[in-house]
Formats: sequence, C-alpha cells, structure tokens
Amino acid sequence: MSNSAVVIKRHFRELSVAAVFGVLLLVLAVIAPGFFSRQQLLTTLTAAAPVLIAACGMTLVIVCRQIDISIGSQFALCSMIAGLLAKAGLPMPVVALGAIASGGAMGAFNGALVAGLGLPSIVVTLATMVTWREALRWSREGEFVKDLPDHFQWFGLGQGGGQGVILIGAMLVFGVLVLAMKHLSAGRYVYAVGADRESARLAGIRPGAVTFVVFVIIGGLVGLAALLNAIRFADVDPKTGTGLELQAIAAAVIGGVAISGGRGNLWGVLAGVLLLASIAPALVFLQMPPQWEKAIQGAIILLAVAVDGWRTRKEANIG
Amino acid sequence: MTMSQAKSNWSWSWLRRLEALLVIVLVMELLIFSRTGTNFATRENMFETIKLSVEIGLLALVMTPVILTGGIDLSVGSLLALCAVGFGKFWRDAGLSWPLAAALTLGLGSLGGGLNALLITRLRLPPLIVTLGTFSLFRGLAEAITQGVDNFTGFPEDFLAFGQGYYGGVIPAQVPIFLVVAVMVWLLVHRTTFGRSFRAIGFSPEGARYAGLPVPQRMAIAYLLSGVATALAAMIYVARVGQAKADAGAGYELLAITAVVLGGTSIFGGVGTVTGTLLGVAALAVLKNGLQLSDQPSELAGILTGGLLLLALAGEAAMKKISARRGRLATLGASRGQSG
Amino acid sequence: MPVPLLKLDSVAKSFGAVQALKGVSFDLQRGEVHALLGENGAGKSTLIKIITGAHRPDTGTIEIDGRPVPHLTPATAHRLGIACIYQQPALFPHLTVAENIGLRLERVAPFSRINWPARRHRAELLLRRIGAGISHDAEVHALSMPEQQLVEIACALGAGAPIVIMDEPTSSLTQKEQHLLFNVVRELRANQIGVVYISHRMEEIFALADRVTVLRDGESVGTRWVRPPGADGATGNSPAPVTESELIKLMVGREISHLYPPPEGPPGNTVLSLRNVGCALSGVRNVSLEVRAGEIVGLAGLVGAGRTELARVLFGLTPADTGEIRINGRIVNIRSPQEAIACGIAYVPEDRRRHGVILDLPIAHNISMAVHRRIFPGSWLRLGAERRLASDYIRDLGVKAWGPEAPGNSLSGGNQQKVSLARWLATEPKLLILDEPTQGVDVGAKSEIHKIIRRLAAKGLAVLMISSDLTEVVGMSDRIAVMRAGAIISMLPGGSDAHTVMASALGQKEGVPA
Amino acid sequence: MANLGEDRFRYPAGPPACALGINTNGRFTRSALMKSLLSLVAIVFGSLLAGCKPSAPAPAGGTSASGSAGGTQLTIAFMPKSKGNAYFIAARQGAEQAAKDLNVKLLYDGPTEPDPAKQNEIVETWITRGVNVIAAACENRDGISTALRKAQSRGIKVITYDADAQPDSRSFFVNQATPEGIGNALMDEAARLLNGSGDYAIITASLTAGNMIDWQKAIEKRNAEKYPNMKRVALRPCDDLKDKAFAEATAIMNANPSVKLLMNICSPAVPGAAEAVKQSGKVGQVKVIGLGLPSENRRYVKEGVTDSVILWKVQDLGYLTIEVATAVAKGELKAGAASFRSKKAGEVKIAGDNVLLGTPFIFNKDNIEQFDF
Repeated sequence: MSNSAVVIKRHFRELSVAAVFGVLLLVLAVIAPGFFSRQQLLTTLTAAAPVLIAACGMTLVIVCRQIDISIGSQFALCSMIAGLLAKAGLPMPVVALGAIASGGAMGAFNGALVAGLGLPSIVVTLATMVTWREALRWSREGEFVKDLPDHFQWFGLGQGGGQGVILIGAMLVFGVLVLAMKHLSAGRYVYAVGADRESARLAGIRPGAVTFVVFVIIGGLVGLAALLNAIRFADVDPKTGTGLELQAIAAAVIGGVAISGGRGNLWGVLAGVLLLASIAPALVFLQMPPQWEKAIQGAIILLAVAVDGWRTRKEANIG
Repeated sequence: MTMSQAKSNWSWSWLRRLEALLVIVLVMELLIFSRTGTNFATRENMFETIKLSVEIGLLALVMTPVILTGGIDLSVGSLLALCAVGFGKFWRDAGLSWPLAAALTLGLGSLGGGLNALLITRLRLPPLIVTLGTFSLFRGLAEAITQGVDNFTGFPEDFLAFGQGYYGGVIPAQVPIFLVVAVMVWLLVHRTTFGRSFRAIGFSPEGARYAGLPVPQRMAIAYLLSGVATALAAMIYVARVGQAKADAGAGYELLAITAVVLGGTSIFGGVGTVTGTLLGVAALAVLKNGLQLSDQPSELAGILTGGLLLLALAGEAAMKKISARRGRLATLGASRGQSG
Repeated sequence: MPVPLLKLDSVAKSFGAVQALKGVSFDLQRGEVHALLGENGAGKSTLIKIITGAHRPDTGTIEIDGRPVPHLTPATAHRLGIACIYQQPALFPHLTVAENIGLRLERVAPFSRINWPARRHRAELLLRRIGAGISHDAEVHALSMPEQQLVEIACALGAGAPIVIMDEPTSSLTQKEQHLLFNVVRELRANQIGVVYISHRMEEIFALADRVTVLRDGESVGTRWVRPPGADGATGNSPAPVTESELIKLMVGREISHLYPPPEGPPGNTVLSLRNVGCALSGVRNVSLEVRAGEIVGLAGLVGAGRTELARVLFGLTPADTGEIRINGRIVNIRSPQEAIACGIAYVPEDRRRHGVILDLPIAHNISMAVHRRIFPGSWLRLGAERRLASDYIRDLGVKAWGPEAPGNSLSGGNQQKVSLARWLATEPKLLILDEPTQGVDVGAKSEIHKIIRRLAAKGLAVLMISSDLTEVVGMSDRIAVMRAGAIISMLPGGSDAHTVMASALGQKEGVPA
Repeated sequence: MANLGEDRFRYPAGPPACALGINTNGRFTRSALMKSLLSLVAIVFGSLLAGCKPSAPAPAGGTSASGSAGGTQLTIAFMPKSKGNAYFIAARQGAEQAAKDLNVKLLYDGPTEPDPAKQNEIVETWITRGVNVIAAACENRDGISTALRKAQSRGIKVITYDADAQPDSRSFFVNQATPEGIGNALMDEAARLLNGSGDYAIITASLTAGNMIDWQKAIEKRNAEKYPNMKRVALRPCDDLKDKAFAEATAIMNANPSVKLLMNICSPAVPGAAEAVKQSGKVGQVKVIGLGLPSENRRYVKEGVTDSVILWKVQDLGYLTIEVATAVAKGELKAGAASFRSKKAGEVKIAGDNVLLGTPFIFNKDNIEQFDF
C-alpha cells in the first residue's frame, strides 16, 4: 500500500472527525459568517481551551487503560483554591502553582488507590468525585469567591491579553504532550502498559509506576485547566466543572482513543474537542433551538463509536 | 478499569465478607442516628426514608444484572428525565389518560434500554462508551422536548397518589411497587437461568459462549430491563415531586452504581447479589436521612457516601490480600491432603 | 568444562496443588545450542519463565557467568542480557514493529528522547538479517502469527544478549520461516551466544542442538550429546551421539502400549461424516472425514495445521460455508454452539482456563451450564436436580473436590479438565470432540482421563480427539487423521508409531531442511 | 459482635459468632450467613419500628407543635431557593440576626442549586423531625404546595417569603414588594435608559417560580400601558445560575442584534449578563439592569456596564420573615391583621395575607457605595 494509503487507513478516525468539523465550518461560513467574527471565535476557543487540556490528560489515562471521572470535582476544587489564594493577596504565579499542585495531589490520591491497592479506577474515581464535590459544597455552601483582586481576571492583562494567555497556554500544553507521547520513552511506556500490562512487565517496564504517574499528570493538567478557566471571570463559581469528565471522555472517544487502551493520539482529540465545542454556538448562529446541543453531542459519540465498531468487525472478518 | 485485572480471584467468600461489612455499617448507622437524630427511630420516619429511596432503589436493582454481566449503564439518570418529560408530554400535550401515558412511557423506557442493548450486543461496543453516548443523547432529547424550559405540573390526583399517597395512612404507595420489583429481580438473578448466565458472562464471556449460552440475547435482556425499570422509576419520581422537568434524575446513575458496588457486586462482573444491592441502597438512604434529622447539612451525606465506598473497596482489597495469604497456606495444606 | 554461561541448580516451583518443577539442574555454555525437550506439561515453559524472571522459584539457585543471582525480575534479566522468544508473542498490537523492537531492547531513562530514525534503521537491519519480508512501519496487530513470531526473533537477535531462549519458536511458523529461524540459531552459535532451544519435536533437536536435556513431569531425566564436541574430525574419545528412539524413550519414559487402555470391540455405524467441509474465514479447506460410534479418531498435525479450526467449525463457533456435515446420516446445518449441542455435538475446548471451565463458578454451575434448557424447564433453577447431576459426574469421573459447591479455581488442572468433560457428557452427545484433553495435566490425572475416554467410546460415543502429544495420539486412537494447512492429508491406522505420524504431519516428502 | 454494654439499649446482646454463619473451620457457608445477616437487620429494624426509642421523649406518630427537644424554645426552619445564591446568603444573615434577637432556634437548609425535588425532600424531613414553623422561598409554586399542606396538617405553621406557594398551603407570604411595584420600577428604569423606544430581552430564573411569573405579568402590563414602542424580543430562563445567564445573554445578543437592554429579574443573572456584554465588547450599546444585590454588581456598575440595580434591603426581608414566623407560632399574628410592627423594617403593611416589606430601591453609580449587602 502506498504511504499515504497507510496513513489514511491508520488514522481513519482522526481524519474523519476533522472532515466532519471542516464540513460544519463550511456550512457556517456560508449561512452564518457571524460565527467567524473575531470576538465570537475568541470566546468559543477560550471556552474550549480548558476542556482541551483536560481532554489531553484524559487521553493519557484512557491510553493507559484506566479512566478518571473525578476530574470535574478536581476542576472545581482547583478553581476554588486559585480564587482563595488570589483573594489572600498572593501573586498570580503562586496562585497558578497552588492550583496545579492541588490538582496533582488529588491525582496522586487516585493514583495511589488504583496503582497501589489495585482497585478498579472507575469505582475509585466515582467515590472521589462524589466526595470532593460534596466536600466543596459543604465548605462553600455554594457561595461564590467574590471581590477578587483586579490582577486575577485575565491575569490583569485585560480581556484580549487574558484570552491570548489561555489560548497560548492550551496550545503549549497540547504541543508538549504531543511531543512527549511521540518522542519521550515515558510517553511510549503509557501505550505499552495500556496495550498489554503483562508484556510491558516482561519488557522491563513497571506498570504500577506508569499508572500512578498518569493519574498525577491528569490531576496537574486539570489544575492548570481550572486556573485558565477561572481567570475568565471576576469571581469563582463552586458549581464550575460539572460534567467536564464526560466532555473530556467524549472528546477522546470521538478523537479515536480506544477505551480498551493502547491506542489513540492527541490530534484526533483536538479535532474532537473543537467539534464538540462548536456545536452550541453553531446552533445559535444557525437559528436552531440551542437545547439540541446535548442530544447532538450524544449522537456524535454514538456515531463515532458505531462506525469504529463496524469497521473493526469488518476488518476482523477479512483479517 | 483494568480489563486484565485478574477476575478469577473475586471468589464467593470475598462477596460475603463485603456484605457482612455492610450490615455492620447499617446497624451502626441505625444506632448512632437513633441517638443524635430527633424522631429518627420512628415508624413514620422509616417509611419516609424508604419512600425517598425508591427511585434510586429501582435503578440500583436493575443495575445489578447489568454490572453482573461485566457491563455498566451510565444512561439511567438521563433516561429517567426523558421518561418523566415523555410522560408529561403524553399526558398534557397528547391529552392521553395517565394510565395510557404510563404505558407509553414504559415503552419509551424499553426503547432507550433497547438502543443500549443493540449497540452493545450487535456491534459489540464497550458498554461504558455506549451508555456515555446515550447519557448525553437522552438528556439532550429531554431538554429538546421541553426547550430546556417547559415544566409539566398539575397531574391528576389519583396519579399523584402513587408518589405521595399512603396505604392505611402509614405505608407509602410506592413501597409495595418497589417490593414487587425487588422480589422479581431477586428471583431473576438468583433463581433463573438468566441470572446464572449473567454471572457466567460476567466472569468469562468467551467461556459462556463456548458453553452454548446465548450471550448477546442475555446481555440485551439486562439492558432492556434497565430501561423499563428506569421508566417506572421516572413515573414514581414525577408522582412524588409533582412535576416533570428536563433536569430530573441528575446524578442518579452514579448513586445507583455506588449502591450496587457498596453491596458487594464487583465492577468487573460475575460476583454480586441483589440482597447486597438492597443493603447498599438502605445504607445510603439511612445515612442521608439520619444526617438530615441530626440537623447536619445534606452535603455531609455525599461526603460520607464517597468515604463509605472507598472504605468498602480498600477494606475488601485488604481482606482479599489476607485471604489470599491464608488461601495459599490452605492450599498447601489441602494439596498435601488432596494429592495423598 | 569452562565456567557455564548459565547454571540452574535443583530449581523447584509449584502453583497451588500442581508441582510444575521438582528440582531441575541445567547449564548452558557460550556458543552452544542446548535443547530442552519434553512432552506438553513437562515443565518446559515454567523453567523458562524462571530464567527470564517472570516467575520466582520456590527453591534452587540461578548463576550467570558463575555469579549467583538471588532476585531475578524481568528488568534485571534484561540488564544481565537474557533475551527470550515466548511461545505467545509478548508484543504491543497497535504499535509499529520498529517501536515494539525498540521497547523490548532499549533500557532508556523515562525522560529521554526517542531516536526514531535509529529505531527504524535498527529494525530494518534486523528484519533483513533474518530475511523476514515485513516492513518496520507495519502495525503488529495487522501481522499474521508467523510474522509476529519473526518480530519476536528479531527482538532476541537485536538484544545482542549472551543468552537467548527460544520457547517453541517454530510452533506457528510455516515451512519457509522455519528455514529462516534455523539460520538465525546457527548465526547466534557462531557469535559465541548460548541458546536454550525448547521444543517437543525430534527433528529440530537433531538439526540444531549440541546438547539436549529431557524433562519429564517436572524433572530432568537426562542430558545427552546430540553433536559431541570435536565430532567433526576430532579424536574418537568423544561420547556417542544420542539416537532418536533413545530420546523418545527418555521423553515418554514408559512403554507406550500398556499405558493406553485398548479398544473394546468393533466400532458401530457412522455418527459423523464430513464431505469436503470448508470455512474460508478460519482456513479449513474441504475436509472429508468419518467417525463411527465407539471409535476414537485421533486428529494429529503441527500447531497451526487447522485442527482446532475444524473443531470450531463443527461446533458452530465459525460456521462452515462449503461442504456437508451429516450426523447419524442426517444433514445438519450448524451456525451456533446451541445448534451444535442440539445435534448432539460436544466440544471440550483447547484453552481450558479461558473457554472450558469458568473458574469462579462452583463445579455444579459449570457442569449444568450446557444443559440449562433440559434440567431447568421454564428457566427456573432447580438447585436439587443440579446438585444431583453434579454429584453423579463428580463420583463417576472421580473429581477430587470438597463438594459440588467448590469453586473451579480450587481444583487442580486434571480435576478442572474432568469438570469440563462432565459438562459436555451431561449433554449426552453423539459426537465428543476433545481438543488437547490432557494438556498441562499432571501424569496421574492424564491416565485417568485416558481411561474415561476409552470407557465413553466403549459405551458407543464417537470421539474425535485433537492432540499434539504424539504418544497420546498413537496410544489412544483407533484411526489417525493427519492434518496440514487446513486439510486432512492422510489417514493412518491405529498403532502406527509416533515417527511415521510426525513424518506425515511434516509432509516428509520435502524432508527436514539440513 | 461485642455487647454494646449500654444498659439503656434494650437490644439483645450481639448475636454469637456461629449465628453469623462462621462455622467451625472458618468457612462462611453461604446460606447460614444470609439467614443471620437478615435476622440481625430484622431485629434492629423491628425494635425501632416498635417505637421503643432510647432518647427522644416525643411519642411516635404525629409530632405535636411543641415537638422540639428543648421544650420551650421555638424551632423555625428557614429554606432558601438555593444556598449558593448571594441574595439568599444576605437574607440568611437577617434571619440569623432575628433568631438571636427573638431567642428562637433557626434551622437553615436547602439545595445548593435550585432543585424543587430537593426542596420537597427537606420539607418532608422537617415534618418528620418536627418543627414549629417552616419559612420557605419556593422554587416551584405547585410542586412544594403539597408538601407544605402536609406540614400544616401536622400542626406546623407555614409561611413563605421571596417566592410564594399556593395561597392555601401557607398562612402568610412575606413579600419584599408588590409585583406591580417591582414590575413598574423595572419597566420605568428600562424606558428611562432607552428613552422610551427599542427592543429589550428578559432573563428570568425559571418559568415555574411564582414571583417570576407575577413580575413578568406586571412588566408586560406596564410595557403595554406606558411604553408602546418598547418590545420584548426574548424571555430566557437561567435557573438562577450565573454561568447559564452568561451563555443565555451571549446567545440572545448574537441571535437578535437589535436588543438594546437586558432586563434580569433574578439576582445571579445581573452579573452574568453584565460579564457577557463586557466580553462581547457591547458595553454602552446594550444596557444592563435588573434585580440584584449591590455587592454583586458594584464592579460592573462602577465600570458602567450595568446601569442600575433595583432591589430591597434583603437582610430586612430575612429579619422580617423570622419575626412573622415567631409571631404566627405564638399566635400573636392572626389572619386579617392590617399591619405588623417590625424592629428592623418599622411599621409594615399587610395586604390580605401578603406582608409587604416596602417599595423597591434603585441603586446606581452614585449611591451604590453606601450599601454593604
């Protein structure tokens, strides 16, 4: 098979998602050019950036054949911590560090239970999700963190600068992770452990350590995502982050990451995040009732997975 | 969830240990709250607690066979909202009598369950992802039907009686319904070949197929049952609350899964009992009610639920390690006896 | 004798009730191919897993270059230069060949950059050196089994390890690839690398090995010279090379004839008759075969000859798409296991742990699983009837367990196989297909199972037995069908000796490559 | 299980080990364990159901009006629409102050996000627990009424504040101001800013909240009467959530560019809409007004994004609610009374069963600094 045919065959899913996204943009360009106004584009992308960072972390976890449904609560706690630290007058770099460190700590807690005690990750993160979310509600009783110093919103750089920081931050994280997953041996270990834990062990890799580090990384990334999202507003809402875990998993699955581990790359996830993020504004601009957003997201997830399932069954029959 | 986690060591004895742990937790809850909660230890409050936990109880009951087959169903919460809103639409806008609307809603529930079953068994897709997709699809349809705003209220009195009425002034109307479904699910799982095949599929889908069990049909039954019971729970919810809105049942699927796992059912399938699930539901319900009557904020119940789940898991993992060590000693002893 | 490259001294290992190794000693010199020969279940794979650190021995010591190695794990084995080709390739399906080789060979710090061009170059070099026509960019899951085996061989070659272990490397290789493998082994020996070559095939041992150690039931029963030192033109005092029949005797260790219960009386009418049955998907090509009531037909052939595939066709797991299957003269169309059971066909699968017994379920549940419709009318469980059924078979087949409620994983390999057998006897089949019935079973249980099979045949059951244990095939079968590449190539009468069966299986016409 | 040793407990001593199904060689037999587990739970449940409770003196069944443990001190259960809403946090401060002054026990609980099902659950639990008065702000007028009627049938006094339930399910409704007062104030302010003409949109909490419905009707009546060429082009709910209001406001501005003013009639929506206007760079083109707390909108008013905020002294509303609750519980305030003396809000008119706090107050750039709530 010629080289390009191999590339298409191997990256069928990522390319098909990008194609669907391209078609959507085309339709919008024709019917509602307003979608591409600088302001609207910026708002959509800044809203999608934190989800992209979280989805990258989730890709790592799923490739390692685990899952983390507690990142929604981690996101809320990290935003709250960032808000409280800023309100206490600490400079923004310290606030940033605080958010990322607290995310990493929560990730480490999950990792210790999953890798250390060998508990199933879906049940561990289910428990920590409920516990952290309710603990936050109990302590804050739903109260916003208000009267934040001026240098909190948009890092004090004003809306343009702030949005710039968020987008560059997300792109930077995405770039680093793409390189790490391709060129860093630790990145490849994640694929190996996800593909076949026993073979990885026989190849001299320590699966427990890799699993633990993966959970710490997603925690840190969610902390960063929480920070970049919090600075979009002048106060911090304790209900933020609800449903983030499902958005991240959906983006990863649509982007071609196999839930059974060992397969998937970040470019597909980027296409998945952008596609999911642009449904809501697209509906508004296409004068369609905005309530259809969640139904369409669900339909896209099912379609992507069904096409994949049908393809592998066809392949299995020939192979 | 590590698929390759050795399922073989989730043996029967492990399950009984977790149920014993749960009974002790339940008894402790009853004793503590009867001291701290005012009017906790009254017959009326007991029935009130049961009444408030019927919906989660129904979802947990039918989640048990699904998890027994090694699958999972994240879409029950959203399907509950879609059925509630559907019931409202059938009754108010289509002008049907509420019993007919109820029948159609049960049909809607089985359609939802059927969609999950079709994708999981026909295309052999991972249940987590399929039900994640239907989680968004059902909630989205519920919001689309009500334009995210509309709210169905003012249901007829005799329908509301199912959620708010009492038999003989004491027994809430939905308790008998719950008991009937509980007994039926218990019989299905523990006393029929369906239950036996759920376990076999959970332990080893390949093994079940080689043993001549119709694996796809049996898994489909589990997901269909989940859909129908969710529709029933939706109508009891609407009767109890007196309104149907698109945000109904948010988070119910996680509560149901928590109750099932707390009850000793392994998330990898095979091991688990309906009585364990009922104990799990009871433990969560008593915890929530007891805390509220002890003038504690309701969030504390959420924290303790998560803590209880982690405790049960870590405790059970520790017990497994102890029994594995004891097991190794036992087999050495046994092997001497056996190969003699 | 110079200091051995690798020395094992009275290594023992047992898994629960089964004692896999009972004190094995073994040594390997530099530049030597030391073969390990033994029947299935003799402990070969366990020994290899101990050398590569996958398992820890209960007792005994391991020395490398004379230095004792107390605590061997896969990571330390790598560092000490032990490379291994496993029977099932331990590869990562969705990664490319170059990456698989890279992951196996490189011991690189987690945060260092991967040099992709170097990986691709090395992979290309190794693949060319073996002569495998695989592209280094192909994803492993798209490769066929033989090609994956070649990637494993490339990994071992590339490791440049002083010790290379090959566990049944030719098991899934076709004729052409076997030739490549023999060249690789000769090249390794020339480079003073010690090769431990595991096989249960006589002709490979004579083609490659310098010395051979025979394992039987977890013990080493003797080490012989195949190609004594100085054999090519050196002085005459070297020990005489071992002969094939001596090895077979060592391997089998007991007179074949009296071991296997003799057939009792003439076979009845034809139960199963196949007329050029084929299934494109699984590579079964126009098989014609007949099995009569009370007769045991052995199905011999190398691994990958399509015997299990034929069984799966008969049992409806991969339905046939050409040809005719008749049971008791009636044409049947079998599209699923349920239909096969209804026609009276039963299949005791090869992989007992994954497909045979569900280890976490009690014995009673396992035994009743195939006959739910019959003993549980209206699908209501009748636990009493189930317990009685299970107890009958437990007594009848002599299963050693503390009761019908005992879970499968508390039983030894032999007892698990009996439970698997009991499940299918409960369906009262007309034809019983057995796939490697005594694999991984201790010697005691093996003869018990043979007696049971013969007793069933005597009662009029038609038996089709698949086995790669030649002595078992020869001893048990009334007639032997030899399969190669998905087709039956010859029918041999019972009692013919192991060598002729193997020759036929190998397609003797082409002869064993020099 | 060790005997609990508390003689006050009249439960049988913990069942011996063998009853727990652990037979001699330490192997759990399945059926034996099941029997003992269920019998254990049955024993405990049975004794509880039989009503032989150790401590609380009140008999089982109906909870008498004085049902609280302390005997004399009144227990008033105070429920917000959602705990997270800054508006209700301010109301709670007033209520706690009143509870201290009047020496009554205040029970404060409610859902963190607006959720009618949770409000019903909490009311049901309060009925079982036994309280003297329930004062609730109702997210869903019809849904909660059945629960409140049940409370009344158990002898618990019920009043509502901020958002009413069905009149027959409560004795008094502490209303911050008449719907007309609020509707007119909002409509007049909008007309002043758009000098009488232009399109505007309303962002409300939810379409089921009683007060929201009344305010919308009042605004429509005022609009039709006084400002014919002002047109409402959109009415969107935001479920009392700030980020949902932000999304709805952005969508409204994109969908109909003709909108000149966003009128937010629930407090979280005001800052949400203001942030949306700021981020889509339409400060000045699209005016923002609404019912909101000064503290929440001070930043936006100073920046000129939000022009004016209309509200009332929320702490006084909380304070007055507890005063009315105590008076009703003690029987001092009966139906048909014309006025009520409040320590904080002074002489307060009562129209029918509506206790009126007073007229709405307009905060804008000049006076917003003086208010701290």
